[in-house]
Amino acid sequence: MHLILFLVFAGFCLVGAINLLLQSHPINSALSLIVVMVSLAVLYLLLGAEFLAAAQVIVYAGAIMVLFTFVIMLLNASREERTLGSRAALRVGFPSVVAILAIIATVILHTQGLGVARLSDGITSTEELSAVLFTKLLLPFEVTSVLILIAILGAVALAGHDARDPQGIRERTGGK
Amino acid sequence: MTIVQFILWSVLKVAVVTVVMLLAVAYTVLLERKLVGRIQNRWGPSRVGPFGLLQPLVDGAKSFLKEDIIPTGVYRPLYLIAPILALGCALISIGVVPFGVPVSVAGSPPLFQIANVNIGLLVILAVTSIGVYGIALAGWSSNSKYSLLGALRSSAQLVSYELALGLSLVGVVLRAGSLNLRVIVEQQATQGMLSWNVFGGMQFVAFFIYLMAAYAETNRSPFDLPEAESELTGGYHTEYSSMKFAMFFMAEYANMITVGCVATLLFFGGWTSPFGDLIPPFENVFFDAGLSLFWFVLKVFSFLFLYVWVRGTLPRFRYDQLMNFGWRWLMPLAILNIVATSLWLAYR
Amino acid sequence: MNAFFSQEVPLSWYLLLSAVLFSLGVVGFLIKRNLITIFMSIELMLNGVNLSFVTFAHQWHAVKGQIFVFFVMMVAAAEAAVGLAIIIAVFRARATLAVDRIDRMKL
Amino acid sequence: MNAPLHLWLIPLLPFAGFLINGILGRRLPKWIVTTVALLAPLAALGLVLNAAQGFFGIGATVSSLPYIETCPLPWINAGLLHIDFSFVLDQLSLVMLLVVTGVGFLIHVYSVGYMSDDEGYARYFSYLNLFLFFMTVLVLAGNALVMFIGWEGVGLASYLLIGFWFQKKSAADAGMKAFIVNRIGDFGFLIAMFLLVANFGTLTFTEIATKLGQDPGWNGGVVTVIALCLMMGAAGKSAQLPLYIWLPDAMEGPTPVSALIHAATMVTAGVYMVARTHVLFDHSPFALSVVAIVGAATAIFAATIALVQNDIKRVLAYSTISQLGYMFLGCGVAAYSAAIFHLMTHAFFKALLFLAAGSVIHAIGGEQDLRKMGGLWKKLPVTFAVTTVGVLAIAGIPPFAGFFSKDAILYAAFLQGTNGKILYSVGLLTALLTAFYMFRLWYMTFLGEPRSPQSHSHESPWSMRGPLLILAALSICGGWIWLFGFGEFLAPVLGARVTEASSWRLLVPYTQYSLSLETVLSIVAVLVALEGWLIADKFYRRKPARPAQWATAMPAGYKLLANKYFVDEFYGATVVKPLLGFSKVFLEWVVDVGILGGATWLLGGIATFAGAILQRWQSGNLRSYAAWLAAGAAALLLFLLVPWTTVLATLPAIHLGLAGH
Repeated sequence: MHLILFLVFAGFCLVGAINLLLQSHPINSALSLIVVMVSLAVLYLLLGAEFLAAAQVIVYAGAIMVLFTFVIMLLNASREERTLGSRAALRVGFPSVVAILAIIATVILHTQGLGVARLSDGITSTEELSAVLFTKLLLPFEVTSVLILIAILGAVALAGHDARDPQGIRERTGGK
Repeated sequence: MTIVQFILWSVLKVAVVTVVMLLAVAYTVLLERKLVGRIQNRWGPSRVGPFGLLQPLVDGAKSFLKEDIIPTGVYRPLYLIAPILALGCALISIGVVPFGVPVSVAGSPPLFQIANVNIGLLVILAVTSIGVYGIALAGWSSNSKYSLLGALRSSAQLVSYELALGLSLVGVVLRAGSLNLRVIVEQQATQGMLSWNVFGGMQFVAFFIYLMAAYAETNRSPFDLPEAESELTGGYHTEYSSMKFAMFFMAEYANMITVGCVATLLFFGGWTSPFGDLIPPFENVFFDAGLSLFWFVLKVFSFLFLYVWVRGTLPRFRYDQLMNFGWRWLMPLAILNIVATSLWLAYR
Repeated sequence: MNAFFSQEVPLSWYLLLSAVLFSLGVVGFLIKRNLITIFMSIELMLNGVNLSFVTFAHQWHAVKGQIFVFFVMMVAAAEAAVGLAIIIAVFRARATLAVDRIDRMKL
Repeated sequence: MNAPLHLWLIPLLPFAGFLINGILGRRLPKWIVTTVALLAPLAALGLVLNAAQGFFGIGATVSSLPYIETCPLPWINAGLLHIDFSFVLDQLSLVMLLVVTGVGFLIHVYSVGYMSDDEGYARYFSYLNLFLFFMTVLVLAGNALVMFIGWEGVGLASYLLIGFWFQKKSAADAGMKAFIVNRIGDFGFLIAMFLLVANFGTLTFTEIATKLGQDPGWNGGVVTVIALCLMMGAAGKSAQLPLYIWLPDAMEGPTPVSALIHAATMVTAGVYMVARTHVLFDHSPFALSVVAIVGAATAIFAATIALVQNDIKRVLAYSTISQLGYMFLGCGVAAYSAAIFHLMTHAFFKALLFLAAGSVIHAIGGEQDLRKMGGLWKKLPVTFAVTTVGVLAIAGIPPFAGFFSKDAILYAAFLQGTNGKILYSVGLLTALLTAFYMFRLWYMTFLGEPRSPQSHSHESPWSMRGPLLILAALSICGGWIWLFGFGEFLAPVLGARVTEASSWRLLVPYTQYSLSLETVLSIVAVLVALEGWLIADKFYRRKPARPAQWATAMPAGYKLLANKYFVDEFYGATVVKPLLGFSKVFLEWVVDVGILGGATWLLGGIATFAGAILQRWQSGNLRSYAAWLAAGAAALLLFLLVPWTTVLATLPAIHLGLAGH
């Protein structure tokens, strides 16, 4: 059962990720990414991380990707243009990716003592997680909250219209 | 229990729940039409069948039989996926809702619940948050400005009120110490109505917030801005017709039912009797199970009634009022509620 | 039945999947031409890494791996907010999302 | 009982004036600038007088000299070398301080009138205050290093003030010339200091004197070298042969500056320094005779040049050089008190002459050429009167100040054996020449017919005439203090020499024995001076054609003198031109263009080349950045995760395995 679920959702993951690359319209890519994320949530469940599975769906699929689609809609992003870009970089980049993948795969396949995952394995409950998070790691947690607050402010400052220029006149006229 | 049995039982449960759910959706529509009719001092549907009881079936047939129009300018893949996504999400979240006491027959897995999940509440929230896509994609792929505006409004509204909704539930979770819906219900089952979260659990503020947020989440009046007919000629589903429109319609009502279920489970003691031990149990498994189911359906029904009542009574908010209300009032209130509940629990 | 439920999946498969996802993210970064899609590729990389964190948490029965993922998610949320705001600002200034056209190194 | 005198305030007050006027001067109203500028030297003068009163006045508070003030914080503490920032007040520095602050204050007052129309009014006074600051530091210095600070500082102030009108190229050049020539002298001073540290381990004057006194073995050798190096520094600062060339050019600065810095105070710093370090010279007869010979040579050399100069300020400049030569002559015959005495009187009458010249220049609209003056005595009666006093004083006519000091030096030289006689004759000849060219100046300026239309010439304002009158009074009476035991007063510092004991101290009865000799010498000197006057009278009043006749009769000689012995040209040909040629050929073409330029071009080329390559990296294209990032990550992973030792160990095996096949 575990094997089947793993194969199915790993397949979903891979298909979604590849589809993300193949699709030329950003919204399709975004939907592919959502598929990847939801499938990953299932994989997390299989690995016994149920809280993370829910958080994955809520945070990634439900918040971050909504933001992405929102921006895609807002900017009315269309199919990407066939620009040339940097061929040389691609010549460097693809071998590098292949090298990275090869190295990591080699290392993983040569690592001894990696265990196995079963359905009957213990599940990390939300209590255990929060017990550590809110005692030992309280400070990082709080710092993260501050980080998010700052990010919100930054996002508002960056994307929001200038308060003195609500109609965006200055932007359109090049600041004059 | 063999694997074949397991799969069969699961399929059976899913099928039954889905059918019941769809029927419930259909009759919720009828309930709304009837009730709104009575509120507006008219009859509502009354011609098809006795008291118009067959009206939903006829409506469904009509939707199926209507010409399926796909406008030329739409982005087809998403235009087709969107209603499925919306209805799918609305139906999936019922999967973790327990309807009554855990009973099983002939070695079956527990009936009255498709899956008992440790993090049931989070699953519901997660699925709800996915539901946004149905609306957003529908509006965007329609390639129509009304649809797009409706979709943008809707996305913004859903994302905003999701926060308040989630935060309002934290108090309940704190009290129960679990995210499992069954545990939350059983924790309220001691003294009947008095131990319900909304009363004995001191979560009335949370309930109020939940109610507001739930109305907004389901795009129901008075927060039905995304489909404000007078402004947007129907909102995100302007360009949809026939069965696809019906799917959005069903999704909305399915969501209403889900939200009613969640409210029942979290604040009103779920399937437990409001009288606690005053009425002794019948010592008969089937009778007890039926009774629990009865209480649950009754509570959910009262919520649906409330929904319709509010819709028939209150005027619609303005969009900025809606956003203000969500961010400036509900959110801080929810946070205050969390703080107060924590303090109360800590120094009880 | 028991055999069916107790099927095992080696953790190295999960790790391999995570490596592949990460690499696909890198490839996406390299070949995609739309700023938003590139940003999505970054999210894909993060997700790939998250999967390996969860896998290792399972391997060592340690909660901290999962907490790491939790933090990654939070940071990713903050990053997405700021990043998308930047993308909006860039779009306002340049009226394009094609990265190959946004190579002035200034807004 | 030693009450604190707060010597540190004496330099600090002018420094405060410098800061205020230098930083805020442009924005302050003129009267505040003036007040600040005048208050600083006045307060310093008050402090000096207070100190003097502390020693000699009624209710003296300080019983013993020298009085030393040391900065409580250690200044330099390097190994065995400890140098404190210390100020010393003794008889020598007291006299010098009185001259510096007194004359300085008078010239400040004079400048208020002289510079009133100048744009750089505040700048001028800030520089002047800065000069006073450094000069007082120099005078008060308790060790050579502190003195060196003042030494360099006055050089800086001199440079700034010579080039005060820096828009004028000649002024800017003159400033640089003064600075560079001074550097040569400073070089000697620095070497002397290194030698002092190396041999004595200290730079404090009193400690050096003590160490020299303890060990009679210190004679000649190192001491001579040190003394000669010091002499080199002194020659640079005090414009002695061969480093005098900057002083005439320094007349490009404003006239009060010439009076203060290049006549009265700064240029005498060399004399002061020799007097301050006289113990070293006393232990080296050779160095002492070098000082005397250089002094005498400078005196007569400059005097001959002064004979034919036509620029009023240049005449005075060469006269200053000549008089400084006198002072060195005095030092060289170990008559330090006489030298200091001459320094003081010279400060009075030379400042007076410069200021009077300034008054003349001011009156006739910036004209400095003697040949275009004449008959000014009616229009400038006060200036004429004070100039007369000054001329009489410098010529050595009794009872004016110059007579006493010059006589003291000549007398001391005469007593120095055979060499002394030669020096004496040179001095006497110089005195003749001095009298001649000073009266020549006097005649050409004030008497005779006006040689240019000077309808607008007028007497100076009172702010300028006041200092003139005070200085005139000092030029008349300043010499009389010799009679009241000036030499004895300085003796604790400079050492008493029997030969110096002048019989002209009429009030002191016990020096009858040499009365006749000194009287004779004095009469000779006065006669020589009068002879100079007579020649001048003949040449420039009774037979005005005579100078031209002489000049045509001896064209070579006249040309030689008029062109100042071609010294500047000589230096130009021997030092400047080769140096320039060397710079041009070697430094510019080989070092600059060849080595430095080549290196620069090479580096630049490498940078450009590398930039051209690296530039392709900085394309701004996000995806290429990502590609390189991926390459870096791959490299890092290769480095970290691949077990290189194992791989490398297996490589040969693989190779061998292949070979085996």
